[in-house]
This record gives sequence, C-alpha cells and structure tokens, in this order.
Amino acid sequence: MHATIEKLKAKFGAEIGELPEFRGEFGVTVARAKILDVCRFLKTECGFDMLTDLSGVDNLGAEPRFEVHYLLYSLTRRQHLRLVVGVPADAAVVESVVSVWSTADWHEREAFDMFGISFRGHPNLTRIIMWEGYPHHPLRKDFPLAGLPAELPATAQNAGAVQPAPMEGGPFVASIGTAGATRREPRVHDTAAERDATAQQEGI
Amino acid sequence: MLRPKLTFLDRLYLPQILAGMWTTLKHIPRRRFTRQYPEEKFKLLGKYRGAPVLVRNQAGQVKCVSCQLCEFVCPPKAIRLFPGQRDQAAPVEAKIEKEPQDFVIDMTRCIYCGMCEEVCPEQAIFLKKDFAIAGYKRTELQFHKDKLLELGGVHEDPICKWKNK
Amino acid sequence: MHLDGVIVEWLLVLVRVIALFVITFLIVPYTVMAERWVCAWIQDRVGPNRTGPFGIMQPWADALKLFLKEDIVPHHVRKVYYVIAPTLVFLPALLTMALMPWGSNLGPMSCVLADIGPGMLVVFAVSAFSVYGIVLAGWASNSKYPFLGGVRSAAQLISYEVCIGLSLVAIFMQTQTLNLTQTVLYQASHGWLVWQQPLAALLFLICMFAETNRAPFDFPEAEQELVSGYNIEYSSLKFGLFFLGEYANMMVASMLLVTLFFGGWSLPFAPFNAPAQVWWVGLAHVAIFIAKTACMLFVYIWVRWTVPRFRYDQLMGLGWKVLFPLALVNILITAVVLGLRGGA
Amino acid sequence: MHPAEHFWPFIMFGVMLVAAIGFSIIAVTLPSILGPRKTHNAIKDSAYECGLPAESGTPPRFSVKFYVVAMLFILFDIEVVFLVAWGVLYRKLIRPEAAGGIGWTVLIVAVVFLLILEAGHIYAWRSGALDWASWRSRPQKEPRA
Amino acid sequence: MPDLRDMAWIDSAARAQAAADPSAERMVINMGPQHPSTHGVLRIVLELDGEEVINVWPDIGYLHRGDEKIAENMTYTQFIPYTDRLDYLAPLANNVAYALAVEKLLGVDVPRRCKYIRVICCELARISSHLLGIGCYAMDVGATTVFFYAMRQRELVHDLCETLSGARFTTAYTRIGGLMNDLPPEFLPLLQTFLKGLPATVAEIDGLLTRNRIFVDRTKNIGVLSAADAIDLGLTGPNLRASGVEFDLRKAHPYSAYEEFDFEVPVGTVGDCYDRYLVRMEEIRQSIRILHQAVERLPDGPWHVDDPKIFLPRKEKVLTKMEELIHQFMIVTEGLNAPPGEIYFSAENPKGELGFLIISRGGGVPHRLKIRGPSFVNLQALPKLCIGHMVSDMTAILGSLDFVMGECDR
Amino acid sequence: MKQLTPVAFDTRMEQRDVIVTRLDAAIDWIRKSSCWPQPMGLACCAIELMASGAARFDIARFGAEVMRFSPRQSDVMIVAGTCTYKMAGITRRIWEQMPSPKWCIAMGACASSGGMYRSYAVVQGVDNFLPVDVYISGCPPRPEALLEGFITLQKKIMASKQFGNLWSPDPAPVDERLLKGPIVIRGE
Amino acid sequence: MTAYDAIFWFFSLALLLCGVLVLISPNAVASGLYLVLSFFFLAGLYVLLEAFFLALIQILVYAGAIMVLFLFVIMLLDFRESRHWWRGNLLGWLGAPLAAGTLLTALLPILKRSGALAVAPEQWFEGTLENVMTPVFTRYLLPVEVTALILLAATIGGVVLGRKETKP
Amino acid sequence: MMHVGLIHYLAVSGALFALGLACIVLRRNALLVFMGLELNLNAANLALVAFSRYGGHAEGQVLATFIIAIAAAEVAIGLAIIVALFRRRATIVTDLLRSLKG
Ligand code: SF4
Ligand code: SF4
Ligand code: SF4
Repeated sequence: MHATIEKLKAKFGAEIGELPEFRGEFGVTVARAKILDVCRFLKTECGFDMLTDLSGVDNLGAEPRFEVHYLLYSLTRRQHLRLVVGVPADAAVVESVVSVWSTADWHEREAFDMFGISFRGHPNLTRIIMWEGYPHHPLRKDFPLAGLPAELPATAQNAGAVQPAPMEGGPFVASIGTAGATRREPRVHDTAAERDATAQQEGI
Repeated sequence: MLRPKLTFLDRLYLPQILAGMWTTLKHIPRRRFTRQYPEEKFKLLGKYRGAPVLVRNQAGQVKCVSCQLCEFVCPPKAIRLFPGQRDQAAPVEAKIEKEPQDFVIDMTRCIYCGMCEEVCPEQAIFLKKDFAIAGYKRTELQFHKDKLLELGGVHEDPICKWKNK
Repeated sequence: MHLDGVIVEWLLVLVRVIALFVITFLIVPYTVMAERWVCAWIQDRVGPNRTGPFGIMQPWADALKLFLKEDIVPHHVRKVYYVIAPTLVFLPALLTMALMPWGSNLGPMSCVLADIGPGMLVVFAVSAFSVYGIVLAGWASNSKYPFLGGVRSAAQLISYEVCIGLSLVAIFMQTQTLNLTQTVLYQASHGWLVWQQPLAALLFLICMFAETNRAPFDFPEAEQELVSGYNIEYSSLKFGLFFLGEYANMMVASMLLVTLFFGGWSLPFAPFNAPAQVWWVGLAHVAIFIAKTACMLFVYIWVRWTVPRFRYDQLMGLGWKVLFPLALVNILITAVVLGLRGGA
Repeated sequence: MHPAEHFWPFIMFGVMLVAAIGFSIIAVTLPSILGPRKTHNAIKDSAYECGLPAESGTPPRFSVKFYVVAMLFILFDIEVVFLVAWGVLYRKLIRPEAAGGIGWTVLIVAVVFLLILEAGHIYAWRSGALDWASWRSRPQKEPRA
Repeated sequence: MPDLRDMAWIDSAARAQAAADPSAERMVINMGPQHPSTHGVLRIVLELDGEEVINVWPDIGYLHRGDEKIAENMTYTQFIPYTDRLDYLAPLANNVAYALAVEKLLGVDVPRRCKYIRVICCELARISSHLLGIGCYAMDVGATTVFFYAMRQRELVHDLCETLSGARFTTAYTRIGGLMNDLPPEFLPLLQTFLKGLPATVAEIDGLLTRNRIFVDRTKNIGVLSAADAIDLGLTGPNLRASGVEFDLRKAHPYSAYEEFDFEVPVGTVGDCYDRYLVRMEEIRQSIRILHQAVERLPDGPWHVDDPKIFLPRKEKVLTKMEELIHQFMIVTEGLNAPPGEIYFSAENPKGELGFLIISRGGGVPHRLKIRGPSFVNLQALPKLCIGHMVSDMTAILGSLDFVMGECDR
Repeated sequence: MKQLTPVAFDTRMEQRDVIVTRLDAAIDWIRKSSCWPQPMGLACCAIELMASGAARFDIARFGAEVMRFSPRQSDVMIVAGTCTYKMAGITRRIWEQMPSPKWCIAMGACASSGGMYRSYAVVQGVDNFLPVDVYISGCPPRPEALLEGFITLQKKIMASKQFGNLWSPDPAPVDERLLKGPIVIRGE
Repeated sequence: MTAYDAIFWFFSLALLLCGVLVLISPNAVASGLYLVLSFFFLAGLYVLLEAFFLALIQILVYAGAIMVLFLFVIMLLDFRESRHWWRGNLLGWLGAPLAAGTLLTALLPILKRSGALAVAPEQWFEGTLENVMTPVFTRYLLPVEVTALILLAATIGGVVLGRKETKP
Repeated sequence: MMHVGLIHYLAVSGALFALGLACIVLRRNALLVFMGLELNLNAANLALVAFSRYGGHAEGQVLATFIIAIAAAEVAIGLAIIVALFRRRATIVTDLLRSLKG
C-alpha cells in the first residue's frame, strides 16, 4: 500500500498529501485540480479497477467547506485506497471521474444532489434523489433534518407541499464535549415549545 | 459448472412442464400452511416485541419514575413524557418522588424496537405481546398513561428496587 | 301450424335460452372461484373461505360489487368503442355456448340449442370476434399500456387461430363433418379422437391456451409487464365483463376440447355411448359433459400456476414456426393413412 | 314456401345473439345506474401510466410487425378455409373413381396447394417477418454513458 | 403534454429525438413507480422502437427517506433500527454490517460466540433475501407458484428471526459490541428443522425453473453483462459474480469469523439473467452449508464485549448498582465515545457490498455516515443490460438484478 | 389471543327503517366481502403485504387476493410503506383514479404518521393527502395485524349507511357509535 | 308477407344502412366497424339464400380476418381525415350516382334477355359445404392452385412491403 | 307485395354496389377507398350467390368462394402498399398520392 502512495507522490508531488493510517485504512488528499489525473493514473497504473464509493462531506465552518471522498478498490490486490479532495464552498466544482469509472455517474449525481457539489464533465448532472426543482441540498449541515418548506413538482397535483417534519423536541443528540449536552437532555425542558426553541438555537 | 445443458427432452418443453405439474399437483393434498388468523390460535415466538406498555409493581404502583431515558432513546420519538410529582397522598413506597403526569406513546410512530425497554432503569416499560393495533383515527392510537397502564397490568418483579431504600 | 303449437314451441326456446344462460352464469363464476381455490391449494393456501360457507358466495359478492361500483369513463377514451369493447369479448363466448352439444337429448329435445350444420365453422367465425373486443379495448383506452396490450393480444389471437384451424383439419378428415353433434356421435362409436389424433389434440390444446390468453401465453394480461394489459382503464362491470369473458372463453375452450377429442357427452361404455333414449341417461350425458369440462378447466388452472410465461416473440415464434408446420405434417400423415385405407 | 327447418338452427342462433346482446347492454348500463354518479376531475380522467402523467405527447405506435402478422393471418386463414373444406370432403373424394371419388388426385391437389403456400410461409420465416427480436442480428448499441 | 420539468433528467437530445420523426415507431413509456415488476418504487422511462428498448432512464429517489441525515442526528446505537430498513429483505445482515462498522471505528473486537451468531444472522438473511429474490424473479417471468413456495420458506426464516429477536424482520438485533440478546435456547432446534426442510424447497424451485425451457429461453443470453463492464459499473454481490468475477468480501476480507467457514463462492460464466439466477440458487445452498457448520461449532462464552462504556450493563445490575446505572445513563444520553477518524467497512450482503463510511469527529454521533447501498450501484447497470432487448425482457432483467429500493434511495 | 377492546358492531341502529337497514346491510356485506386491494407497496411494509398474500396468512381468505395494480379496478388502497414527498403526488394520483366507493388503509408507522422518519423527505403520514380509514400500528405490522386492520375496515364498511349513499361519489356516512377504536389484540 | 320476407327486408335494409354509414362516417374506425356489421347482414342474406357455407366463410374471412387487418392499419396509421370530407368534391358527387346508374341500366336488360331472372323453383340449390366445395376440388383444380399462387404472391409482396427499411 | 325473389336480391346487390362505388369516388382516405372496394366485391358476391341459388347450380357460389379468397390477397397487398406509403409520406390522402404521380 505504501508503495502505491509513494508512486503517487513520485508522480504528482506536492499535489498529494498523506492521511494518517486509521484502523488499517490508507488515504491521501489530492489537490482539486488533479483528481481526474490521479484517478486515471491509479486505475491504469496501479490497478485500482473499481470505484467502490464516492461521497460528499460537509464540514460547515471549516475551510474548505466540502470534501469529496473517493474509495478505490483493487480487485487484483484486494486493497482499498481513499482519496480526499477539498472543495471550497464558493467554487464547489470538481472534475468528474465518470470517464474513468462509469459507476461514478450516479455517485456524483448524488453528491451534487445532496451537497450541491458540481462535477465538471459529467454527462448528465441532474438531481437523482430529490426531484428536479427542489431548492435545497439536504445533506449540508445548515439544512435542518426536519426539512424546509418547498414546492412539490407540478406533476404531483393535489399532494400539497413539503412541510418540515415535527421533531417533537428531538433529536436529542449529545456529543461528548459539546456545550449543549446537558441542555439538550429532555428532562431540562418541560414544554415542547421550549424544546423546539432550544433545538432551533443549536441548529440541529 | 453452474449452467446445466438442456437435454433434448428438456428442449421439447413438455417433459419439464409435466414434471413441474407433478410438483404442483403434489401440493394440492398437502396440509395447508395457512394459519387462519382471527380463528386459529397461534403462539408468538421468542420474546416477541409487541407494543410498549407501562406496568405497575406488585403494590399497584406506577413503576416509571419519569427519568426520560426511554424518551431520549426512542428512535422515532414516539414517547412523550410529562414529568410530575407523585401523589404523596397515596404513598405506597414513599421513597419515589416522581411519576409521569402523562406518558404518551404514539402507536403510529412506535416501531416496536424495544429500545425503551432496554434502557429503562426501572423496568417500568415493557414490550408486551400486543401484535395488532389498529384504529380509525390517528388520535385513537396515541396511548396515554391510563391506556398504557391498563394494557400493561402488573409486573411481578423479582428485584424490588425501591423496597429497601 | 297451430297457433298454440307455435307459442309452446317458442316458450320452449325461451326456456332453453334461459337455461343456457343460467348454466353459463353458474359455471363461469365458479370457474373463477375454482381458479382461486386451486391456485390456493397448489400454493399451500386456503383460498377464499369467509364469504358464505367455504367462501361459495365470493363470486357473487365480487360480481355485485362490480355492479355497484362507480363506472369511470375517463375523458381521454374514445367513448363508444370503449363501451362496446367489453361486450365484444364476452359475446362470442356466450354465443358458442349455444352451439355446444351439452348432452345428447333430454326427452324429445336436443341438448344443442343451435345445431348448425358446419358448427365448427361457426365457432371459428364467432371466436374470431373476441379479437375485436381486445383490439378496440386497447385502442379506445387511448393510453399506452392498454394499447400495447391490445395489439399484442390481437396479434397473438389471430396467429393461433390459424394453428387451431390447421390442427383440427385432421379431425375433420376423420369425422367428415364440421358438426359438433356428429363429431361426438362419431367418437361414441369409434372411440375418442384423442387416441387417434394425439398430435392434433396436443396442438389444439396448446392453441387453446394461447387463444384464451392463459399462462404460459397470458401476454395481454401479463401483469408484470403491462400492468394488466388492455383492460387497465376499465372499471366496474365493464372490467367484470373482460374478467368473466376470459373465463367464459376458457370454458368454451374446454368444452371444445372435450367435444372434439374427449368424446363429448359420451362415455366408452353402454348406455352412455349412444344418444339417450331415457331422460336419466340424457341428464347423465349433460353431467358427463360438464364433468369432463370441469376436468379440462382444472388442467387449465393447474398449468397456469405451474409454468413460467413465454416471451412475446417466443410465443409468436412457437405459433408460426413450430405449431403451424406440425399441424401441416399431421394433416399430411392423416391424409396418407386415410388414403391408404381407401377413405374408408 | 321456405321450410323453416332449414333455418331453424340459425334462428336459434339469432335468438341467442339477441339475448346475449340484451344481456350485454344491461351489463354495460346497469353499473352507471346503480353505481355512484360519475365524478370527473383532471387526474381521474387521465390515463394510468404507473402513477405519473403520461410520458411524451406522441400517440402510441406499434410495430409494423403486427401488421405483417395480421396480413399473414388473412392469407393463411384462406388456406385454413380451403383445407377445412378439403378435409371434410377428403374421405369421400379419396375413394377410387368407381366409388364416387377421384382417388389420389385430391391429395395431390392439396399437397401442391400446401407447397405453394408453404413457400410463402418459409419466405416470411426466412425474411424475418416472424421474428420479433431483431437485436440479436444487430450489434448491441452502446448505452448512454 | 408531459411535464418537462419532470423529465429534465433525460438528456435533451434524446428527448428531442423521441419527439421528432413522426413515422418512426418510437414511443416513450413510463414503467413505475407503481408497477408490479419494478419491485418497489423504481421508475424507469423507456424509449421503445416497436417492441425494442432503445433507451432506458432509471429514475430513483422515490424512497429517499433521509437515512444519512438522520444518522448525523442520532447516537450510533439509535441508528440500528434504521439499518433494518435499508435492505429490508435482509435486515439481519444490515444490522451485522453496521455493528461491525461502528466496532471498527471504535476498535472493538467482539467475542467469538457473538461472531458466530452474527454469521448465522448473515446467512439467514442471505437465504431469505435470495428466496424472495428468486421468488419475485419467477413471478416476473410468470411462474407465480414459485414465489409462494419461496415465501413459505421465508416465513420460516421469519419465525427464526422472531425467536431470535422478537420481530419478524425488522430485527434490530445487533448492538454495538454485541447483540440484543443471546441465542434463545429454542432457536437452534428450530434452525435445524428449518435447514432440514429448506433443501427440498430449493430442489422444488430448481425443478420448476432451472431446466424448464420456457424459463431458460427467457433468461439465457438476456441482459448479458461482461466482467469488465460489471467492474467498471462497480457491481458487487451475486450480480458481479454472475459475470464471472470471483469477488466475495467474505473471502476477500473475511469479517466476523468467516475465515473459519468452509464454503464456495459460485461464479457464473456468461453474466446473463440465467447466470444471476443460478448464482443465487447456489448461494442459498452454500449458505445452508455455512449454517450447518455454524450450528455445529457454535462456541460458548460471552456474547458481547464486557465494556460498560460500550455495551449496556445487565439489567439486574442496573437495577441494583449505582455505578451501572450511571453507565447506562451515559451510554444512552451521550452515546459511545468514538475516536475521531474515518473508516469504511463493508460486508457481503445478499445484494452485494453494503458499506458504511463513517466519519467521526469524536463523540457519540457520526459527523457523516454514508451508506453505500449495493442496489444503488447495481441499478446503474440497467441501461447497459436492457438496451437492445425487448420490453418483455425488461421484467426478467429487473427481476434478475434483485435490487431493493430501500438501500438504493436510503 | 384475546381482544382487549371489544367493538360493538353487531347491534344495528334501532331508529332506522328496517328495510333500509337490511339493504344497507346487504350492500355493506357485498362491499366488505369483495375488497380488492390496490397494493401501494412503497417500502419494507410491502414485504409484509406480500407475506400476507402468501401461504401462511393468505389474505385470499377474505377474498382480497385480487390485487389489482390498475387503480380502476381496486377498492381499497393499502398504503404500505414510507411515502416520500416525491412519491406523494403519485400515490395521490392513483388514489384519485380509483372509482368510488373506495377506502384507504395506512399500513405501518410510516404511512400512518411518518414513523421513524422524521425527516425532510418523508410525508408525515399519508393522511396529509389521503383520507385514511384505518391506521395500523407497527413497523412493519405483522401480517396478522394487517388482517386485523382489514377486518377493522370491514367493520367500518358494515357500519356505513351505503344504501342512502348509493349514488353519491362521497364516502358513505358512518355510524360513529359503532366504531370504537383502538383495537388491540394481544398474542400469546 | 311471410317471415322470410320480413327477415329479408330487415337484413337488406340494415345492410344498405350500414353501407351508407360506411360511406359517411368521418372516422375510419367507425367506417370499418360498420363494414363489419354490414358483412353480418350480408351473411344473413346468404343464409336466406341457403348459402350456409358461404355465409360462414363470409364472416370468418371478411369479418374475422380482413377487417382485423383494416383495424390494425387504421390504428397503425392513426390517420385523421378532415371531418368535412364531402366538401369541394363536386365531380365525385355527380359522378358516383351517374356511374352506378349507368352500370345498372346496362346490366338489367342483359339480365332480362338472358332469362336468368326466370327461375324454376325446383332448381333451387342449397349451398352446403359439400355442394359448394366438391366441385372446387373435383372440377376447378386449376383455380385452386392459381389461388394459392396469388396468395403466395400476396405473402411475398406483403412481407417485402412491410419490411422495415434499413435506417440511413 | 310480391314475395322476395331473385330480383330483390339483385336490387340490393346493385344498391350496395353503388354505395361501394360512391365510397371509392368520394372518400379521399385510401382506407375508405379500400372499404368501398370491399363493398363492391360483396355486392358482386351477393348477386352471384343469388344467381346460383335461383339458378340451381353451384358455379355462382364456387366463384364467390374464389372471390373471397382473392379479395383477401388483394386487401393484404393493398393495405401493405398503403402502410409502406404512409411510412414514407405520412399521409394516406389519395389526392396527395395522385399528385405524386405528376
Ligand atoms: S419508563 Fe423507564 S425509562 Fe422511561 S421514563 Fe419511566 S423510568 Fe425512565
Ligand atoms: S419500542 Fe422503540 S419506538 Fe416504540 S416506544 Fe419503545 S423505543 Fe420508542
Ligand atoms: S413502517 Fe417500518 S416497515 Fe413499514 S415502511 Fe415504515 S419503516 Fe418500513
């Protein structure tokens, strides 16, 4: 595995940054401009013939805001490799790798749909999960789980419009070390309205 | 080799069709597999997870102390709990101070996952074997404390946690 | 002719027509039920059993329900054709019932309502008409699934009609008649034709499966592809007519099979192998005929719940490339054999 | 003048026809009398296409193959008519001249007749008019990327 | 007129092509979302030329429930019931995969008994999923009765699930670091009777389909996918193996003690619908084999990790001891304390590789949880498989792909 | 098994005309005995819907195995599964294409209320756009629960005054007093 | 008027009515269906003429086969003629009755003179299958084969014409 | 009123023939023209059958049989031509076809 990373580094130099090994998984960061070349190189030269997964990540507040994670797999060597590409929020565009693995097609459309990350060179970059015309990108961190009001497509006559789901004060999420842990516990609050207010405050 | 080669007879359609017909014919006189629901009795297997209900202890006291763990853990947030003070006028085991004022389980939300039972530190909520719940209105299916206790009944508890405190 | 003689005669006709209707409308719904029960048994199930004792009221509940259902005629359909199409599916089946030799005779009366000389030709001609019903239903619905379903099924029906005709030629060569009663009489004296013409019987059976849109040829209805084919847009009793029509056609097919190959009302031993002289034999003949039909119906149902479905092109190929030549070969063989026997 | 016995079966058939048509009319009209009044709205009146509005404005079209099959059907239907008639008469006609038949000629006529038509059948067969699946003969198209 | 906004995902060129040329026998029809053979709410827009399919546009998302977003708002344990509903034909396997993924993140290893029970879960799930897959497939090609025979056996699997976890199929059986409960004593005998009866049904289905020429004609050389294409499209599971690629995560990256079992990975040769059917049938047989071994060798011992920070303490202790009570509260309200990091874990599910990509920022809640549903990827092969075939082949191809929309749309 | 909340439904109303009551009962009986479902299988609950059609539970016993995929021929829509916003319009459309009288069963948590999916994509209960007659709790409800729901629907049909409403496309008025929910069945 | 006459009038008037409807209905499918109906009444007339075999053939071939093909073609082409097809076709309107009239006036005298109209009742011919087809297979062997040849030609022609053109 | 005889059948046949002719001449839809042709053929058949019936010989009906057979062939070919033309020209208005000639 290290050999591959070395090879990559030798070829692309500073465009490649190594990620720490975690639970036996390896990964590299790749400069946004080079991702297509790196992928092509990895497929043709290093035998990573399969793109197992492609996923967007939103790190709201960090810079760059978005990341795209590629998970490559080599059937011959039975190895995984992760590529991470940072994508700034103001220019959320990445080269499409559909030309390397056709399986990237839907994955990229999904990332586009869910995060609003565009993929340049994708043959048909349209929404895949939500309907055409849906105004939001649901997996962004600033999008509430309950959803935001929206129109349904014109074909869905008589079925109303999207309304936020009632959260009943939930979800009562607690992360160790975060400030809201105690406040978010339900027992602190007596009325649902109060809870909702807290939840809103915390942006969950 | 996974792929069988069809023999000449197979290619004639009929022998295989006849064989298939023999297979299906053999099923006709067999005992029916059907369990005719409303009439025929059947046993739910294992520790069946039916609808969650509240229980009382042997002394007839509501076991729940409204610690809200179940409300917290419930994935669909089906439980709504309004904590309240125990009616001290009817003390049975005076050491418990809290009892839910109201305890609502929205049966249209509940997914019978059993997490509430799993986390309850008082063994106050149980998934009993109520496997079929239907109603004409959504509000009918919001079970309040009384209904839940009625369904739950008394739980014979081997460990009487508060007895000696 | 005496006037009251005429009246009596027409009254008798009326009675017979009504009897025919009653029998048909008793058998057809229970054919539907038989389908539901047998398929349930094959699948280790119980089948409808809660509507009336053992569920015997189920077909009536279904039929009456259809009567009381809103009769949607969507705006986009071609109204007139949309309305007449279901009747065109049901009519032919009903008409063929009039030609069937249900029995030999009951007292002085023949059991055939309309004993037309070349009866088989009438059957051919009449059954050709269900094609209209299906084509029109598909076309009048003015929607894609029904249209595709209708056209496919029409093409299927007409293709197999050719094969039916050809497979029966061998029978006609033996019996020298197109009359159904005569055919039964021939078999009553010469033995069942299925033994003499097994290939023709097989071909005819297969064609009949196709002609009645039954599995493995149930294309127009093929739920998995075209949702339910040409009758998607039909609701209420119009759909019911299609539904009943399918089973009525199945019943006709079984009756034809019984009449042409399995000796009709006859049994190969006395006193059931000659036209009835006494009324109870006449009744027994009717019973025998219905029993044989029921057996054939069972085979239909049984096959349906056993085999997978052909693909459309395979089905057409089977008709045109396999059954058609086979039927011709069968004709030639029969011709040569009969010729060598000097036509006797 | 015309003895009715000749026509009797046909009259019966006509009676049945009238009765059946009467039944059909009842069956078609009764639900609209008994059932709920029809209501219309844009959706109810639209065609069912798996729950979505119908795709594409083009009218449904079917393959010209269906036409070819219908055409072949007519032609072979004629063959069937001739053969059925021939079949019924066959045993009578195959008898030697003396017995009122014309002997093997009748078979030869039919065989020639069949052979000629079979030529058409085989031609249709060969030229693919009876095949639906044309894809096998064609190189498979590349799917959209 | 069609609503163009709704059709926007079809490339405009193709649409224009379909609309033009009036004398062509082109026709665009909608298959699904409410269609008997799209197995759920898949929508496929077909462009037909006569009877031939010349273009296919699958449209998904009709069952998108926001699982990934929900996961970001829940503790790891709370999300377990949601994994049931991904591939809802094999919830047990999903539970196992998810638990293993979180355990990988936590760096926890479960006891051997637990691993064995999880293998039993996975294989039961595989059997039940394949039974339904084959049953539905048979129904799609018209052999309805096969479906009922398959369902009958599946019902017994449900009985097993019920005994095991108390629910028929939304089991939520695994927990992080263990299981919901140990194997109930009545489970193993029940499993053994099930294993005794199953081969007969498999043989019955085999007899009704495998050599039946109608079935073979409908499936042989239909929807052929070459190995290279399958890899390029990222296919996994039986669909990939049917194309002749021997790739099975149970062998390639054994998890949960799979390395201790003796089984074969069936592979196809052609990659057509028939192969996909055969591979599934063979996998059922192999699963039976694995189950036999698991039952025979099921070790005794603990069935969960004994770490009060990960696994809920025993009830008696919670009721009696203060310390355990506090642990219980901690686990429930704060969740597990996962280290920051990123892991991907995938398991060989009945439908293919079910992967969980978990990005943790520490704490009891994932920062991002991406679910790699095998059906999502497998469905991409649809255009490749269908184009050039007849409409009637669509049902066979769809049936043979054996997808489930729950994990496709998530 | 014992029924915890008995429902009084066999006592017909006294003040109504006997003949009308009889006819009502007859029509009710017809409609309840022949309820062809429109299987709106959307998600996991659809599997239990399938299971209830299969051998073990056999919904055919109620005459309801005639699952018509064409809305024109079905009587009761069984919404089994999670209805997302993307699917809502389609469900509604199919509902509208069904001929009256028609009924709707919301099977399972998702269809009844959104269930465990309190999220941006899921309609919080199909009753937001469909008139649901019977809600069935469970995730998924056991097939027995579906059958119980079906029986519950039959009770509702039996309690409706269909005769006076024969020509009206609206749902028949129901004698509310005869319908006391919820129905809770406890197993052994 | 005997029953026979009544039925004759019913059939022939219905037949002619259908013919008129074929002519005037703007919709090709309607025309086709009226044509089918008219074939039925024609078959009824054949029955009255005791040409039983021909009556059945008429329905079998014309109504059962030929008209199906017509319907197929109508649907395949889905062609809509203008509703006002009768406008601006003066020549046709004048020509049609003229032509028909001429034909009839030319034919009738010939018929009269040939004596075909005078029929002796005992010469009636019953058109059963046997009576009609026996001569076909004994005397008219050549026409049979020629028919076959024509059908062959039609088959080949139809297949060639119906073949899908290879796309450019 | 006289009893129905040969002359009546011939009259019906003649009227039918006229209708068919009108159809051919008046309608511009090629399919309708074909239907007119069918009417003509049937009119002829009716006359033939009537002759044969009243003339006491089989020939009329034999001829009618052959006519039906040939008519089938004619329809098949004729419609095939129409279909082929339509697929090229997307019209079946006879006038337009005529204009193609010149
Ligand atoms: S039921 Fe149990 S967990 Fe829930 S509030 Fe009461 S004591 Fe706490
Ligand atoms: S069983 Fe699950 S869903 Fe139901 S109340 Fe308990 S925790 Fe909530
Ligand atoms: S209620 Fe439960 S089982 Fe049913 S669809 Fe919703 S999540 Fe799936």
